[in-house]
Amino acid sequence: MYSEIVMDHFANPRNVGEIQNPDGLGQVGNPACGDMMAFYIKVDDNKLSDIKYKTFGCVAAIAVSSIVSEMANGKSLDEAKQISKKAAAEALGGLPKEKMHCSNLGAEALVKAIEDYESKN
Amino acid sequence: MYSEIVMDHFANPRNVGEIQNPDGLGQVGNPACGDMMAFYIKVDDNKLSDIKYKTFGCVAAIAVSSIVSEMANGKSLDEAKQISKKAAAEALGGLPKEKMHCSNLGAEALVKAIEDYESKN
Amino acid sequence: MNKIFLDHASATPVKKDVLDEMLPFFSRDFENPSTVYDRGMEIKDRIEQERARVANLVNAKEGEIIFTSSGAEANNLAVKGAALARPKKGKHIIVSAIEHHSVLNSARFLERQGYETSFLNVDKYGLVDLNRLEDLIRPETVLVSVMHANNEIGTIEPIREISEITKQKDVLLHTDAVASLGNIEVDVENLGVDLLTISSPSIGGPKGVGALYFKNNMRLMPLIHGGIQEKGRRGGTENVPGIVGLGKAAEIAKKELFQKEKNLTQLRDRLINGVLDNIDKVRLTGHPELRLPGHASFCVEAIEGEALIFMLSASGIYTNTGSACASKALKTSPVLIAVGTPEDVAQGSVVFTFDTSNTQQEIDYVVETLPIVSARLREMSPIWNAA
Amino acid sequence: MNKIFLDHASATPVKKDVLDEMLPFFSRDFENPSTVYDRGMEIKDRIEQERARVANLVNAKEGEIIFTSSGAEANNLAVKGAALARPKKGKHIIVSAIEHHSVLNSARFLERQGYETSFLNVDKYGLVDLNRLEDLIRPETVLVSVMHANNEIGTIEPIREISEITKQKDVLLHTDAVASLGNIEVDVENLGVDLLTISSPSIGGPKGVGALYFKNNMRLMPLIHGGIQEKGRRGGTENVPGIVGLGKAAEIAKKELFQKEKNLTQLRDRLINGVLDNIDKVRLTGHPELRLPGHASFCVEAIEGEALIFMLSASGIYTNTGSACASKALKTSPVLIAVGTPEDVAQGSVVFTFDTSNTQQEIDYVVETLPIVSARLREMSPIWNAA
Ligand SMILES: Cc1ncc(COP(=O)(O)O)c(C=O)c1O
Ligand SMILES: Cc1ncc(COP(=O)(O)O)c(C=O)c1O
Ligand code: FES
Ligand code: FES
Repeated sequence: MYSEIVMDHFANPRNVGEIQNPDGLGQVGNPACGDMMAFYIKVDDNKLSDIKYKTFGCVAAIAVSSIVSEMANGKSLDEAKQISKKAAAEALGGLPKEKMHCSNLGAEALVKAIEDYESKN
Repeated sequence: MYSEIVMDHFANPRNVGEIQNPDGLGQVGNPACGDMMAFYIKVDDNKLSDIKYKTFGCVAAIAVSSIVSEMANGKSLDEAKQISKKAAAEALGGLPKEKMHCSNLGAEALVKAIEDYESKN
Repeated sequence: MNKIFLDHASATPVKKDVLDEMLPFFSRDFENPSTVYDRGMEIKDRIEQERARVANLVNAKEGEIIFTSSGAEANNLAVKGAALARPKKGKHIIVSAIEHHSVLNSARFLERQGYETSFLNVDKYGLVDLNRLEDLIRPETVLVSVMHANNEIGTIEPIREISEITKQKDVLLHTDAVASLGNIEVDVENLGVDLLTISSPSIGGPKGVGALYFKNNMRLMPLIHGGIQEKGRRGGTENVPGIVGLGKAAEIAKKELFQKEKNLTQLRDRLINGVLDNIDKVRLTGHPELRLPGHASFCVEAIEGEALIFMLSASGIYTNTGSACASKALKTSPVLIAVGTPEDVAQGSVVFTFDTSNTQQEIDYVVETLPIVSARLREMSPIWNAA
Repeated sequence: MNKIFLDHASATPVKKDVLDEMLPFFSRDFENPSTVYDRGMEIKDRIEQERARVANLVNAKEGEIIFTSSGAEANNLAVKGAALARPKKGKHIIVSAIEHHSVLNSARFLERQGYETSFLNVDKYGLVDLNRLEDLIRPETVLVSVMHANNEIGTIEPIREISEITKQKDVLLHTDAVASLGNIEVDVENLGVDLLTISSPSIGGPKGVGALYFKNNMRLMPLIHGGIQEKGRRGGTENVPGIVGLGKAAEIAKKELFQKEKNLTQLRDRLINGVLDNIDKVRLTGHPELRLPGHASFCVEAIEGEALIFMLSASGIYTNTGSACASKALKTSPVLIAVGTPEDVAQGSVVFTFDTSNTQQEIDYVVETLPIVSARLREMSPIWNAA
């Protein structure tokens, strides 16, 4: 069973959307496998000033995207890169064993977006 | 399930017992197989004037002994020899399929007793 | 909020009449049917009456029904039992590509024991390829297994035509009727099958019981070896309350079939038309006409099934994605792949299965709600803009 | 006339507390535990709670319990499942000569698949021969199966001593605890077994459910192949009410064990002494001390078991002859033959098994009645005079 926190983030995902002309864009997953995430970031003074994402995936994938966006917002790029899948899962009150792999995706997509920004700056 | 007639003959077997100095004695079955019957007869004017038996065996075996003794009583030896296992089973209101073989024994033991009498006379 | 239950293929509440008949067999008439004394034998007799009720539902003879613990067990017993009892005939079996796991994995088990399996392909509607079947059958083929109707896409297979082929080629035919039974006519004589799988929970009976029709006392290797229960064909103390429940459910299913078929077909068509008319980029899966009356299944593009199911359940609509079993296997539905659905589209599978307790109002609410929920998920989907 | 039920080994009424916990799962909480939505997942969670209750009864970990449909299925899964999953280790198994049909016939099935079975003999009390066991074990031996207690003669086997041997020789050990569970302590750690069979109806749970303890996630070839249920180890929709009933029955059994063991031992000894004192030519079968607390079994010479059972039931006493299964097989009990009972004597087998619902008064009535009934049957027995 999903935790109440998961269900809340799934029902009311925070920061969902796109950023026009983002400073960084990170995309992971593959629709053919049932999950895909795109993270959009704005960077200001080496900090994440805005985060948005779009997610195609299961309940866990959507909740993970949402929690990662919340956890990263306002953080420095280096801090944000440290957000582990474990931390995301914990912040969600845990995830079912077979869904742990989804918790990977959120952090991965965010890191990719930051790397995208770094590669261009 | 056993018929009511079977249960009645089992609970109140007719003609059970032994005859001292019988005119004929027929024994079939084997205790090691779980069934054995001994039929004792008295013959008068070529007719069965008395029948007794002892039976070691299941409910069906006891009921068959009882009904065969009733069916044969007073009959001529030839008539008595004609009593078939089918007739005995029918007179009992039927027997469960796996118990049909017990119905053999009664008629067989009676025939053996008659043959014993005939061989001595 | 009212709950609208549209996942009857996975489970159905046990009917009150069914439970009432079962209840005495837990604590009052609890004796073991294998015992010799009167009370045990009465229960044995009751089991035989239930066997007759179940046989009657599929137009079989009483002696042609074995009770099992589930549809899955019946499928295992049919496939393994028929094959393992005939090693001399050969070691080849044929199963359709869209069978339930319990058939597919039984075939895989046989492969480990030296058997060979051929998979019979299906077209885009899920119908098996009859010409291909003729080609696949060899002298050493023991068994063909094709389900009567598919639980995931609702397609009804041409079992009668298949049985004409298998009879002519002298091969046994098994059909899994778990999805069809109680929804359309299931008549073993008309279908011409040798083995047919029955599940209790899918016809309003209790979980923990199922049955297998096997024609004319045909030879079967038991799956559960044991004592004399089920004439030596299945060991274990009989699930007496379960068997009584299945018997009663079978009786009710038989009585209600005609009306149910009619009602559910109306609901189904209302839902299918409503969904196709109101949502963009949604496809009906399975056959448009040759499908179960109470079965409507779709793929909604650019969204994922589990998320859809959860959003629907938050709106009080309980439904399923893929098969009840596949849903947690985290794999794209093999059935949808077999009918040629692109993998990304197959993720958005949603399956509605009805019962007579469902109403037109409920269907209308679904037709209203599904577009809203789909739009919400698409709004956050990175592949929806692309579409 | 009051009914005195002394055949608890074959069936026991489902306890009220057990049925009460089961009832909601028929019609209200009916959802399929494999479904993804909340209501299905809640039921899945409940199954896991029940798994913990059952594990607790035998001192196992929660993940070491698989639910089945019966003790017989668990025995089949243990014997076939352990052997078929280890073809490389070898194709030899050892089973005791007094195992239940479901073990013996599973061994016979394996023989058809190229395995070899050795039968471990027992002494006149039914105890297996430990020295012989050492001799029988070979490098290619996969499994030893010896029941914890025998249902027909009540003897408790030295499983702990056996497990010392099997551990040292690196062979798996299975024990069928259907007869012992709920009557004496059953602790998988103390016993040192790898597999242990549990049946629901014999501990006051419902029919149609059982369980297998399997140590540490050991490899097992499924018996019922299917979907993801029971982590892929047993297919088929779970018998949810049955599993809940077994869980509750396990909880009660654990709580009541100590007191039950004490009470039943008293009743048992009262019956054994009463019968041996009051009837001529009657023998106790099984071990005089190392026997189940609620189990008294005899052979009454010169009479046949079925007739005895029927006469007793006419006096309101319900009991059994041989095993519930053997009783209609029309064969002399293999267990009684294995302990060296002469065939004619074995015919007069009668088995009394108690529960805490039985009273001293009931036992006294049996002690009074059995001699009368025996005398009546002996009076008409052609072999009694000879005795
Ligand atoms: C010792 C033993 N093992 C196994 C079984 C089989 O249990 P079930 O009938 O629940 O399948 C029995 C049943 O009588 C038994 O006595
Ligand atoms: C087509 C089909 N066959 C077999 C089964 C297995 O039935 P059960 O879960 O009763 O074992 C199912 C269950 O969903 C099914 O849909
Ligand atoms: S997104 Fe793949 S299972 Fe969660
Ligand atoms: S006497 Fe043998 S079964 Fe009846």
